Amino acid sequence: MSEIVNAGIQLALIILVVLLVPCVWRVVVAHSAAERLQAVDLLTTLLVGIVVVLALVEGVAFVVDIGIALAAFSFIGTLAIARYLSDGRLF
Amino acid sequence: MNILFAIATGIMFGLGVYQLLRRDLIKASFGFYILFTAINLFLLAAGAFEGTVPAYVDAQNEVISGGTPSDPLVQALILTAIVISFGTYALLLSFIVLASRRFKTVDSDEIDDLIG
Amino acid sequence: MTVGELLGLAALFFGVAFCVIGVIGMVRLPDVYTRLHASGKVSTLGLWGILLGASLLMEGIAPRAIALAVFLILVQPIASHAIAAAARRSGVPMVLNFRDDMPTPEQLPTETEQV
Amino acid sequence: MEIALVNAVPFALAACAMPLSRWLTARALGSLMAGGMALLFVILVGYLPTVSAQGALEMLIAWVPSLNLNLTFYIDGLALIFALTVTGIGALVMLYAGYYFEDAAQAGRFLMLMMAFSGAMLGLVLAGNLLSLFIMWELTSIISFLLIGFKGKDKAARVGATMALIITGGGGLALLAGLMLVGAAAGSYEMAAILNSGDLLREHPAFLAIALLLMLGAFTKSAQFPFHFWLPNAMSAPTPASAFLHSATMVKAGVYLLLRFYPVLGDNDLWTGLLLTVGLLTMFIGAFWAIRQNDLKGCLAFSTVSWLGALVALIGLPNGYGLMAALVGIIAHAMYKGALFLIVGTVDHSTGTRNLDELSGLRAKMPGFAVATAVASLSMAGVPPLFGFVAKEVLLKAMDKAPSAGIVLFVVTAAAALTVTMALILFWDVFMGKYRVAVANHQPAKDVSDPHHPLGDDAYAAAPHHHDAPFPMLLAPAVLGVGSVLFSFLIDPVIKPLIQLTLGTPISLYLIPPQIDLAFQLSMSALAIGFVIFITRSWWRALNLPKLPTGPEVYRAVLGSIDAAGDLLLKTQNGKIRHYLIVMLIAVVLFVVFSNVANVVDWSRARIEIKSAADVLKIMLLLLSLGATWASIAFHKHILAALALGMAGYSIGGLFLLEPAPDVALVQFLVETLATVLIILILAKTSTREREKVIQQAQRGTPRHSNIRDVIIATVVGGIVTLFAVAAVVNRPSRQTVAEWHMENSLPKAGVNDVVAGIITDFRGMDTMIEITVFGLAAISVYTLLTRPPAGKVWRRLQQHTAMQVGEESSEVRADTTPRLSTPLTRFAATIVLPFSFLLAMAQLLYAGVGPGDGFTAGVVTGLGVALWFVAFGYDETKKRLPWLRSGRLIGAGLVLAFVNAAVPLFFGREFAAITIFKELTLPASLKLASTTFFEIGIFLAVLGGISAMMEAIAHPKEVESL
Amino acid sequence: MGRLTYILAVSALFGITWMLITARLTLESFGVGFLISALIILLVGTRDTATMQPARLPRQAISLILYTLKSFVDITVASFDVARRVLHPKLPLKPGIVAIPTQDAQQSETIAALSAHAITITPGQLAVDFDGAKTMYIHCLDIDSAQDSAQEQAKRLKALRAILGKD
Amino acid sequence: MINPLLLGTIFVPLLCAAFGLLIGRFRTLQHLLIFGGGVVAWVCSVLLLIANFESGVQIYRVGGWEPPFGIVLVADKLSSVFAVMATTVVAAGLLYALGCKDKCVTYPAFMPLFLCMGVGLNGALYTGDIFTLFVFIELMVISSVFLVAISDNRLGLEAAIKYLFISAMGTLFLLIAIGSIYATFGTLTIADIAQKLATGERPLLAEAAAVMLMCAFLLKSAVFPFHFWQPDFHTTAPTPVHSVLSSVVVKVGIYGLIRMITVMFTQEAATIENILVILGVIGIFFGSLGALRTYDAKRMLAYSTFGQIGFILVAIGWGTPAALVGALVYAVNHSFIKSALLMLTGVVSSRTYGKTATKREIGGVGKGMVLTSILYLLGGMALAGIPPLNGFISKVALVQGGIDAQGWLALGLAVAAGLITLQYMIGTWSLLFQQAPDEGVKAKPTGDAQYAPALLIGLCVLFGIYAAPLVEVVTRTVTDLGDPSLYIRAVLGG
Ligand code: NA
Ligand code: NA
Repeated sequence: MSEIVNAGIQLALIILVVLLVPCVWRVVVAHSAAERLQAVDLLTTLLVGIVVVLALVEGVAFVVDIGIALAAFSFIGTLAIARYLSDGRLF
Repeated sequence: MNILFAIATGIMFGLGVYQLLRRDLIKASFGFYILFTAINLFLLAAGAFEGTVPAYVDAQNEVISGGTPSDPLVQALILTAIVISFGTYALLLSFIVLASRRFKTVDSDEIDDLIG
Repeated sequence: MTVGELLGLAALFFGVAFCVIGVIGMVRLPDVYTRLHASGKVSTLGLWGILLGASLLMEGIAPRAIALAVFLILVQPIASHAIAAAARRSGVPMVLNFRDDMPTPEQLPTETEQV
Repeated sequence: MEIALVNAVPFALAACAMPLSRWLTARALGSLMAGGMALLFVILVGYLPTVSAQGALEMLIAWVPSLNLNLTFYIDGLALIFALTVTGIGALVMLYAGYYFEDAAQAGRFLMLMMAFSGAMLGLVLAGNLLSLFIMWELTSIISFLLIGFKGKDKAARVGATMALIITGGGGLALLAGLMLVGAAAGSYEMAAILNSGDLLREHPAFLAIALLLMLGAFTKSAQFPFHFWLPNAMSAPTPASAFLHSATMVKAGVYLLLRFYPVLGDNDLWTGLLLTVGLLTMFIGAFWAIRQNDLKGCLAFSTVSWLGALVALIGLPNGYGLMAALVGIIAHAMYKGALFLIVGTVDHSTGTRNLDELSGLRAKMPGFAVATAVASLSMAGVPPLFGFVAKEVLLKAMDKAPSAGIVLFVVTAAAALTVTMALILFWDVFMGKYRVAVANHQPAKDVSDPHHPLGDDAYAAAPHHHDAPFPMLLAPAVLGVGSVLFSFLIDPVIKPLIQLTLGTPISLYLIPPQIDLAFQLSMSALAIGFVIFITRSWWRALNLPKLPTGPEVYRAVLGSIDAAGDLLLKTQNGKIRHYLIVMLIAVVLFVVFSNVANVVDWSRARIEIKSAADVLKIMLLLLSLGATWASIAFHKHILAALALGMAGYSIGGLFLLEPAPDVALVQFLVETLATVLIILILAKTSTREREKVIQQAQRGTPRHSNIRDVIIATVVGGIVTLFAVAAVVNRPSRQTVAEWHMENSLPKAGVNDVVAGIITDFRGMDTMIEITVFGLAAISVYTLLTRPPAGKVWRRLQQHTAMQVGEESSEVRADTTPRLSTPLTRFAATIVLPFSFLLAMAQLLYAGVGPGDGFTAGVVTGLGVALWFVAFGYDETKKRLPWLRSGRLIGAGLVLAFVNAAVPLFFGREFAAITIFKELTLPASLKLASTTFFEIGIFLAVLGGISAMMEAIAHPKEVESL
Repeated sequence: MGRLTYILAVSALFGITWMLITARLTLESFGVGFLISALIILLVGTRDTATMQPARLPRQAISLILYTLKSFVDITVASFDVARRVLHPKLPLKPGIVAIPTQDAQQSETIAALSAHAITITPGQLAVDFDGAKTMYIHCLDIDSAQDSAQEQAKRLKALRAILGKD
Repeated sequence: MINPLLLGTIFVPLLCAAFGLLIGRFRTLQHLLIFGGGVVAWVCSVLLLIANFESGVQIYRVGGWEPPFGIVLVADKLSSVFAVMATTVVAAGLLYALGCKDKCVTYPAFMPLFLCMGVGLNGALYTGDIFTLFVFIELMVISSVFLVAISDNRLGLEAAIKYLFISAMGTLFLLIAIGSIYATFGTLTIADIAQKLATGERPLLAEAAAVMLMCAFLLKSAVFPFHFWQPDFHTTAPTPVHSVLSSVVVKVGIYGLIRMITVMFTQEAATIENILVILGVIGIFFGSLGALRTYDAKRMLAYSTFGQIGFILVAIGWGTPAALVGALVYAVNHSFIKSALLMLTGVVSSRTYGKTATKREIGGVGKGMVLTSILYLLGGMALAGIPPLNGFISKVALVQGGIDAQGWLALGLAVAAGLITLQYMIGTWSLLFQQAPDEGVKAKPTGDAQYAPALLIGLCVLFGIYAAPLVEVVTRTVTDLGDPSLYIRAVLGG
């Protein structure tokens, strides 16, 4: 991989990481729990992106597998919280 | 860099301790969780910190990508610690549910029948 | 720098750009319902771009990337739906409201947020 | 060997007493025991010639040699005097006891204790090893405790018994310490050796401690002031026990001890000063209080105290002047006091009272006893030619040689006069005058409701009317009374040789003093003064004396302050978990601070370098995780805090990934998700009202200072952990770790590319096995706690009925289990995610060796798939549509598979959990089969089962709270 | 027969997914994945009586591919549309919640779910809630775009039925 | 010597527990299976002890991996003695559970978790790896915390919550210590660490790690000031569990401390020993006075354990071989005595209608229970160190150790506190078995079976009268501890 590609990857990584900050801010400052949940959801989506880019940085393809698991199962967390918010009592 | 990591570990530990000392049992249980996360960071600092590539070998038994592998043993320890602390944590949470049913409170200051 | 790498970088930054837009949307848009449009859809396409770029830049990523992309498209809308439903049921109002066909649920929780 | 048998006989008889009481009457049993004791007496007499010819005899039976603990017997004159007293008086008391109790069972129980006591007492005086001496000493205390508390139902008996045990037991502990110091100083625990190492002991730095500890033991046992009060309080024991233990034998054990150690510890200023002071004080106080008692046994008890004081004072005299008098006194006292006790017992037995005010003129009904009492009382008063007179003569003569003899003699004479008064009261007020037995306040008739109770019952055969005592009840006191007369005339043939044998020096002892010396004059004046006091008793009895703190009061005050200290300590156990945690954390901080932890950090190696975007990312993620953690503290609302916590966890996962530790990162992400789901579900399961309440409490009810306190503690603890962490990271370059071996060998030896997987499943496979067990058990616990499944038959019956009828617990609430967010879309999601999760799981499981993921992650992945079902469908529908979901069995099966798989190599002669790679087996798609695959499957099943169990428990509609 | 076809068809789909997630694009790997998937569906799958007819499978496959391609285009368009609105300084929005019928004669929940999924990935629309399986409420960034939602929905349902073999 | 019997103490019971989970519906079968597992562990531990005397340290390399790269189980004399003690009491506890009338015993999870608690104990004693120690301790914690939470006593839950929080602290100390040790020496095998420490070099962190390790062990043994959880946690436990917790589970920390100062941190031993003496003396008084004044007969025994642990600590702190002999003899004997006493209290309290042991409600309930009364009295005497019971042997061993180490002050205090022990034991015996019950207090006609306590009291009497073998075993154990290279060579070879 050339220097430029490397630099590009690093830049992408930094941008993605910086994007986490507004998400955190939105989690902290929000009117409702649903908004916060949405911010967390976006944050985990960004993390999936970061994981994929990290696969490039580390040069190890199977890191993407972690992204798959993360995407698949942060979703379950989102759903559980959503259900909690809509039901008040879950079970 | 390593110093930052170590300091962050300490700060997280401090945060966990503060949280653990809340009278709200649910918050205290969060403190419990934070502490176990912090201890994983500590274990990482104690061992796996200097690596540049994952601890994998290729078919020729060479470290993949040719870098310095991070310490695999510490990773294995952390895995074990995570699993155990999670099991304990789940148990703690179920205790809190039971406490809210049995003692009608989740305030640890009010769960104080065992004295003397 | 090969064509593949060039395309890869392009796709990567395309994806990153969409991620940026998604986050901007989350900051700018007025309520949780509108923001879901931004975050849900945009990060889907954003991740696709990143995945495509990664697949082009490094071998071995492509199959996993496809699996991830398919999974994302299957699941991300459902997450958005769940959040929207939760917001609606927990009584989060629409800030911009031009039409509302949906009946109010009989038993809204008294507090807007759960403790 | 035979001496050991001699000592064993009483114990053997004790063991037989209870069984025999089924077939024998009380009297037969008593006679049998008495016969045994008499036989022993005869045997012991047979030792006299041997001992006088050969000196002390020794015999050693090894017990715990490395602790210097042997059963050694050491027989010399001193031992024989005491042993003869024990067996001789024992025989009479046993005989008496057989008539004292009418119920054979009670007699059996009593005689068992008495015989065991005799054995212990014999063992005590014959002991030739410090520790075996102590053992017997303690045994006598314990049996005395049991005998005093023989009537356990009576509160006074319980209090008295406990008091006696605490005081003599406490003295016993001091004695133990003293004896062991003696052993350490002398280099041996054997009596013979110790008696030869007097110089060694006297020059030992711990000599003072030794002497004081031994004296403490002796003083408590022999009821010396200020410990004397337990003895009068011990009078709730049945009278034969009082006669035997609390007059003739056990209370003399202290005296025996002092005599025994006189050769090595005695005859110095400390010894003389302490023994003389304490002894004389005891002598006077005992005599003084004796005449002020109403209870006959109380009188005897105090007068015993007085005489014990005299003995101790005698032993304290310098140059061994008092030893001969002490020995004579022991014999004399055993005779007349034993007799008096037995007589009082008979009086009590016959009339149902022991109160002086209620008794009078008994000579009419009990003429024989009147005579016996007269003899014993006269002996006690020291009237010639009775043996008591001889004893008093030698006592006064010896005291003449005491330092400050004037004062000493004055005290002794005063005490002697009071004793004379006592003797007169005993005889005159009970037996002379007009016959009268006031029966106003008798005990109610014996409670026979519980004849089988072993120890707690009333042993008295108290009769509301007078009934005659059988002859053998008179026999025992009569023999003792006769002894008092007879011994006066046996001085030359028996007493003198015995005492000479003991002291090893010739002594002079006469019945009639050759000239009227000071001692004789004092003795006579004591008689006169005592008579005067007796005459004026109606006057001084009415006198109210100023109240001084009495023994029991002091005892209670001491115990009370101990109690108060205990209560104070218990206040620290205040039930507040936060306080406990704070104390613990402070303690750890102190320990660490004082162990010069400041030096653990080599700051010169610390550095901050940012080399790549990954480093920036690390810093960002660190900040993010800290920020999110902080947010989880700042948010009061639980759901928000949980969200923040989830964010922190994901950030940490990112850090792991950057480290790079992909396996850990994967697990962290999965477990974080699982934890978040779990928290949310648990929040939903917890009462909202209670959670709101605690949040408000936390916001309003927390004082500022406690927050500051918590912040300080958190800061300090965090600082210490920082030190450790910094030390850990800067420490590294110099060392090699075992992980290098793992890197090199995971592919060749474990067949995996993922070294972490290799360690987890092979090199440290046992950790994983236990870890999975922990996880599975935690899940089972959660399940059991939240659902409380009943066992066995109930369980099966329940499965047939609907869940509405669960068990006896009626307080349950069964909620509608269909969740509100069960939209077609979420249900659809659940349906597709579950099989997908299984697919992912299988990929992780089968390719565990080449990429991140293993059996554990596979289990979590599928477990989350199942969790989604509970979220989307609720409990009932999930259980209906996923019939294979039996969490308990999944856990069990997984664990069994893991253990059995690990055990298989054992059958092929290999190690437990050894790896087998089936290399010859070619599988498609570069799959590899190894024994670890089955291990992974076991892990997978256990974890899947575990997470299902947790989810099922939380989703369970039953809100049981039966407690 | 129908049940077996269903299992085989789903297993084939899963087999492909298996190849992807294990990153081994070989026939062997597909075979392994197929077997594993079949096992999973047999052991773990729900006991629903989902069936398929072998003859219809090719048509279903083609419908699926077409639907996927159309969805792909929809998503891209939707994303650009949303991006435009988000980045526009004036935030051109006219949001609201619109009720549309799922119009599912067979009352199949799956089709209702899939149509909601489809709506959510199309431009500016988001399924908020359902009234059973009959009506769904969608949030639109621009309610004008939802004017012809009923027609759109009819087309969508048709495509979905074709995929599921229920037409 | 490689000895597979080590597996019998850990994996056979684990397998039994796992099978027990599968057959939870057949209660009798499950209970018998689990009890069988406990007995197997006991037999194996006894055989291991014997093997130790015949052929030295026994080890087992799990998976066949060489230490220090894999996990090794080590049965030296110290761990064998502790393990025999532990398995005996656990087997007795299981036996008690078989005849226990508590409701919690009927839950399918009860017996398997009970056995797993014992496994955790055995594992912690036998492991030669510091991280595996953590894992086994956690197994013990999880099992015990569940067993307490599910107790028939409603306050069991409160105690379990508190213990879980406090125990988490202990786990954290332990993990910090493990991390520091790994960062310092790059190994986890105790023998390997010992070997590296034996070179005399003290890299950064080694001493700090020792302090953390000490704190973790102190917490596990509920030593002042880490004791707060103990009275609550032990008292509210179901009787069979309590009898194991308060007797052998608390000894894990003691074992760890001895292991730590005799094999690993021999240079730091003196400092640690000073701390132990101070904490021990505090513990003796706190525990004894607490036992005297507390309101509950079970709680009294828990406080008593606190005090007795203090005695053991003081003896360890004296540091001489004779003192260590005292500590070990004391530890072993205390386990049997305390366990038996707890069971007997449980037997009496099972006769109360509230299943309580509070003094107000249990007074006089034992009236008429002849055998129980005699056994309890024997146990109480043994605890107070009255001859010829085993407690006396402990006391003699302890005092000889103290004299040998010239620990006068502590010795005096220890002797004085012995009197308090006598006082509370006698008081409680009298309360339970002699006093008439209070108004309105009634006893049930039947209660828990008392085979287990009878057996244990039998052991107490046996180890009193026939004490030489135990003392001999312990003496040789201590002799071996004086030479850590025995342990190191057995594990690492060479
Ligand atoms: Na979390
Ligand atoms: Na792996």
